[in-house]
Amino acid sequence: MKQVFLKIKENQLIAKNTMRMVLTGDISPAPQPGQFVNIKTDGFYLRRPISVCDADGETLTIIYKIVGGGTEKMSKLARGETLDVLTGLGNGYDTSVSGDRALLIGGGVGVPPLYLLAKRLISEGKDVFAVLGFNTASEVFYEDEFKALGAKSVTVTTVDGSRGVKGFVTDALPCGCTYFYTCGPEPMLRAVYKALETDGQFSFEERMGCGFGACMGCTCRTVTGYKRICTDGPVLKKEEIVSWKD
Amino acid sequence: MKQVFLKIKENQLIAKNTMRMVLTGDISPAPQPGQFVNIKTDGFYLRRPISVCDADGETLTIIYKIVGGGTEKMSKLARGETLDVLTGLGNGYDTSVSGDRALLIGGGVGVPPLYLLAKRLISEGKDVFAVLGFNTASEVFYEDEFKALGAKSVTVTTVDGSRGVKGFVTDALPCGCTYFYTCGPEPMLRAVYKALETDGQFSFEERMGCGFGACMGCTCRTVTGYKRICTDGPVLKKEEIVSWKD
Amino acid sequence: MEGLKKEPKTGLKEEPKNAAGEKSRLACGTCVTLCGEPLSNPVIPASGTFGYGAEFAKLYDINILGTFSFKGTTREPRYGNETPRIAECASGMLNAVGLQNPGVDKVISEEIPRMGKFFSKKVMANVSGFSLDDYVYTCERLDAVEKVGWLEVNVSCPNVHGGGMSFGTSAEPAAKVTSAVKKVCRKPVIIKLSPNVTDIVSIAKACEAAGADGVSLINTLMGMRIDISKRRPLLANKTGGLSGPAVFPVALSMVYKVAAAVKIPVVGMGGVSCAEDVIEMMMAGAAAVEVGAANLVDPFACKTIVEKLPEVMDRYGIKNLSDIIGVSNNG
Amino acid sequence: MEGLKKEPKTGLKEEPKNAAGEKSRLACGTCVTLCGEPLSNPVIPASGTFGYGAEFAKLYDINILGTFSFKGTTREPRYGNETPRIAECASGMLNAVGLQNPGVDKVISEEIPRMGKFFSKKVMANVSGFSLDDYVYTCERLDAVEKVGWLEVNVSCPNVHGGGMSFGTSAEPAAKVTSAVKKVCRKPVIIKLSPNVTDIVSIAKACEAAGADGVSLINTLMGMRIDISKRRPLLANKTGGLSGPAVFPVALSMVYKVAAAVKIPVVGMGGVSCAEDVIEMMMAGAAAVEVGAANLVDPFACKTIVEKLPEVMDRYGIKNLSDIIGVSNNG
Repeated sequence: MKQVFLKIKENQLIAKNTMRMVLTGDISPAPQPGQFVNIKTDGFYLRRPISVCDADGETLTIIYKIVGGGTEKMSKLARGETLDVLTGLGNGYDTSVSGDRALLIGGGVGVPPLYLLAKRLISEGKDVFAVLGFNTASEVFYEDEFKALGAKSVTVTTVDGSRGVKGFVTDALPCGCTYFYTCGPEPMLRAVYKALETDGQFSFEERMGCGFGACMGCTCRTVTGYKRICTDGPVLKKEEIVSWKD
Repeated sequence: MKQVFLKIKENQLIAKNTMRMVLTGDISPAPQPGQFVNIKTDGFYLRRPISVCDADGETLTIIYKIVGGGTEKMSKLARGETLDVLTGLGNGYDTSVSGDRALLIGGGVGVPPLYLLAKRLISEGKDVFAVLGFNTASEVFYEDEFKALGAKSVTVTTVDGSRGVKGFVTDALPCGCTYFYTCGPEPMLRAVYKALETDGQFSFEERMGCGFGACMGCTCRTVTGYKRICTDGPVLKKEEIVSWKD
Repeated sequence: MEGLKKEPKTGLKEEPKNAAGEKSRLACGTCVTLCGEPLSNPVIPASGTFGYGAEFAKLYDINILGTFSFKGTTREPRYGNETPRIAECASGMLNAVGLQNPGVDKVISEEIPRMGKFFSKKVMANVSGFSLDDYVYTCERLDAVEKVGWLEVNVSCPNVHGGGMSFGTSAEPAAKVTSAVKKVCRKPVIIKLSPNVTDIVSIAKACEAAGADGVSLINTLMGMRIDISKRRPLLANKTGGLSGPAVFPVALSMVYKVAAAVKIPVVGMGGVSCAEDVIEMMMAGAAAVEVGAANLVDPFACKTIVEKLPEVMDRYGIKNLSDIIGVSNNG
Repeated sequence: MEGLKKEPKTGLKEEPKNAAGEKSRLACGTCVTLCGEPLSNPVIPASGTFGYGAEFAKLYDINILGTFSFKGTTREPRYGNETPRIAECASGMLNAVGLQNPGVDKVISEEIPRMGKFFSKKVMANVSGFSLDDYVYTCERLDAVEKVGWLEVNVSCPNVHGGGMSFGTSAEPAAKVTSAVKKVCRKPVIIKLSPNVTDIVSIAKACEAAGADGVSLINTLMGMRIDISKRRPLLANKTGGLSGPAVFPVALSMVYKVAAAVKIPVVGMGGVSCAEDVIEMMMAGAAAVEVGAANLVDPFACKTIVEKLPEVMDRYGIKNLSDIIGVSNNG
């Protein structure tokens, strides 16, 4: 972990209640896919943990949903303003075990971390198949970006069928993948868990106090013992998950 | 009282730890000399009451000292930012009783309200004699501005003698004035009270909750009963003051 | 916290006026009843932050409020504490006003009649005392005033030595005050409770058992600030009462627990600053909600809350506020 | 509040180690002693906000701290409460972790030895329990560990049902725990007190009378938040402990009153976030100061405080922190 002060290069609406923020400054070391940053917002006591969507030498991109006062305030920040950010948080996805056909399944703001992951997997010469789930057409984002990365297939699902496949991500899962990576609301994770035979990795969300392992605010039970979502996670391997075994 | 959102036109250091802020927007009705405004600062719960130094149709000028976190934060606000301000607070000075030779005695940030007062008195054809007290030369401000208004005399005193008369305002009071108006720290007000035979008016400071008479946070005793500094004051006439009678 | 509570606590009783209460509740989504008396909305400026309404009536029509609780009244006139009486804190403030008020005679002969000019509804009379007699005398006088709709008996002022607070920090004296006051009052009596206690639930239950028609909570939390350059307390009274958003979570948990334990209506207060806070407080179990410090830093706070309520209710799918009272408490 | 207190409470006793305390106090302006043990400065990260130090040792050399109080330890391992365990508040947060910890055996066999790699000073061992036996057993085990310099006995955890809290909400059980623990400990025993009580002074005095070497306060204030879209409490535990700047004024007034009433040192905590807060807390009567929630939102909070202290002391004309302990209390 590292505390850095990053400048806002861009902060714009890219879908319904969905903002993309591009930050510049010292973003070293390069964030791993699945890692998150923790952002201080004036007037709010706790930082906002947001997973990294993309990163290169100079810029770090996050995509966040306006869900409350804190993200509302963030959405109003202007280009040029500086943010107090803790970077390099969380374990991130392990791409070494993916095999050559990786299935990426994202739901809502669970999609962004999969973008950096797709980039990494493709750079490792692996085939990426993406399924991106949303509630409705107005909330869809990054379909083209995943295609542009060179994903073998990008399937969008919407609950109301206003775009792509009608239904949930589990209604559009391709066959023949060697491994899966997923991030999204817990009901979706559970559905994916039940739907897929292959191994995979899940990225979890939990309310956090610190985001770096000090407060025990985001503990969960795993087959290998208690883990802190913020530091031992947010990514857990399928075989570590106990709570859904039945 | 009125709640208005005013834009910062200027916010600059004019003396040691002393800032002048010029605000533009709806400042009607025209502030009376001795009235104050109550300013909301992000991150601080209570507003900051600051007396009006000057005002014309479009702009309102205040001078404030950086004494704590709130004023520190105010001092960092940039031109163009908008402030939530309650205007038209307090009773202000009564110029109708001044006679033709008015003595104005200010100490530190007690000086600013006397500037608008001097302007008013001179516009009413009265002679103004100003005594402005500071601790040291680096804190002196508005000597020239009072002269430019056409004050008959402007005397500066500094405790360390680094500028003007060495000592306190009471060491430099001119004779032959018909009435006095004063604003400054309470020890100075007490000294003025004892030093001058003529009648006059005092502007008081007190920690306020609301600034508009609701909370009874700034009550004081007067010969005419309990008064709220924020609404029945901040200006009290000499004959109203009980506490210094001995 | 474990207490089960299926029925919303609107304090309805089988009396004619409750029909009115019922009707008014059906009449509009924001309507509630407090001890059987209808309110067009649950928003009530808290005692000591709204004076007698005059300062705010100059800014907006205060008849849009459910009602308001006027400045704490004592038998004799009081100057209160020396100044400074106010200190700032993170997300809040300390006050140690010390019950400054002109005394019940002047309140009845001057303040309440003046109030009639700009406030057409029944008002809540807030009462403090230093002895059982004080409470009984002052409450009886105010109960007889037609304009008074409720009596809010403050047994919890933290800023008067040997004063109200001592009655509010244990169950027995609080109950004594309650039953004594009830004997002389026809109007609903609401006991205002202190949060500076180990077990506010037992005190609330004792007041209920003693005949209280309602309880209101929380009064301010005892707090302090020190001027580190002067090396002495900021307040002349040394300690003061903390209010503002800082105390909201404390207020919420106490309202939640008390509402689960008593059948009489609970008036929730403590740091409420916006329409969402009102709804959160009601979901904790409040039948009505007092707004305090917010009035001081934003004189239009209550106006804004009242105007925003319907929109916020829509956003959260709330048809009638009376339906959400205590919903968060599923035992 | 009326208690006179002329002597700063540095907890000095006529024992050899105090000579060291004295020396260290003379040695530097920030030096203080806690129960006779010298501290290079009064800054102590609070239990539950600093783990066992490892996360922070990666960020800075934590040997700059006076010491730190490690995660609350119980006899048996505990998972703690279900999640969510954290909720945000104005100028603060609620936590309901519920004493998650690996149990005293693992703490002694794994955590404390690991701690030795990055922290060379004595550490404060924070202990919780569910019975008198628990407290005695766990304290005796930790007292025997060379690395442990002080025992901080938490009789005030608000987040475990039938747990520590019940011992801390009245004088008698708190005193019972104190004397039982004192019987088996050679190291200074500091009792951590709950603010959720009517009279914290009487509890502190009872602990002092029972042999406590010091008291630390305040633990968190009981609080709650409700998710108004889900219409249920935000925390799985429903209520949680409020910490952060919001509670600072409450902590300050309790430290002020307790320090005036006891002769043993008082460790002040509650919302302390900067060097000025440390000084304000010491002027209220704290001999040392714990920093809690601030570590979570700013991992460098304690480092910044320690580094800023000398500069802030200069600004306020403070030569030795040990001189300002309780100066605001002139009776």
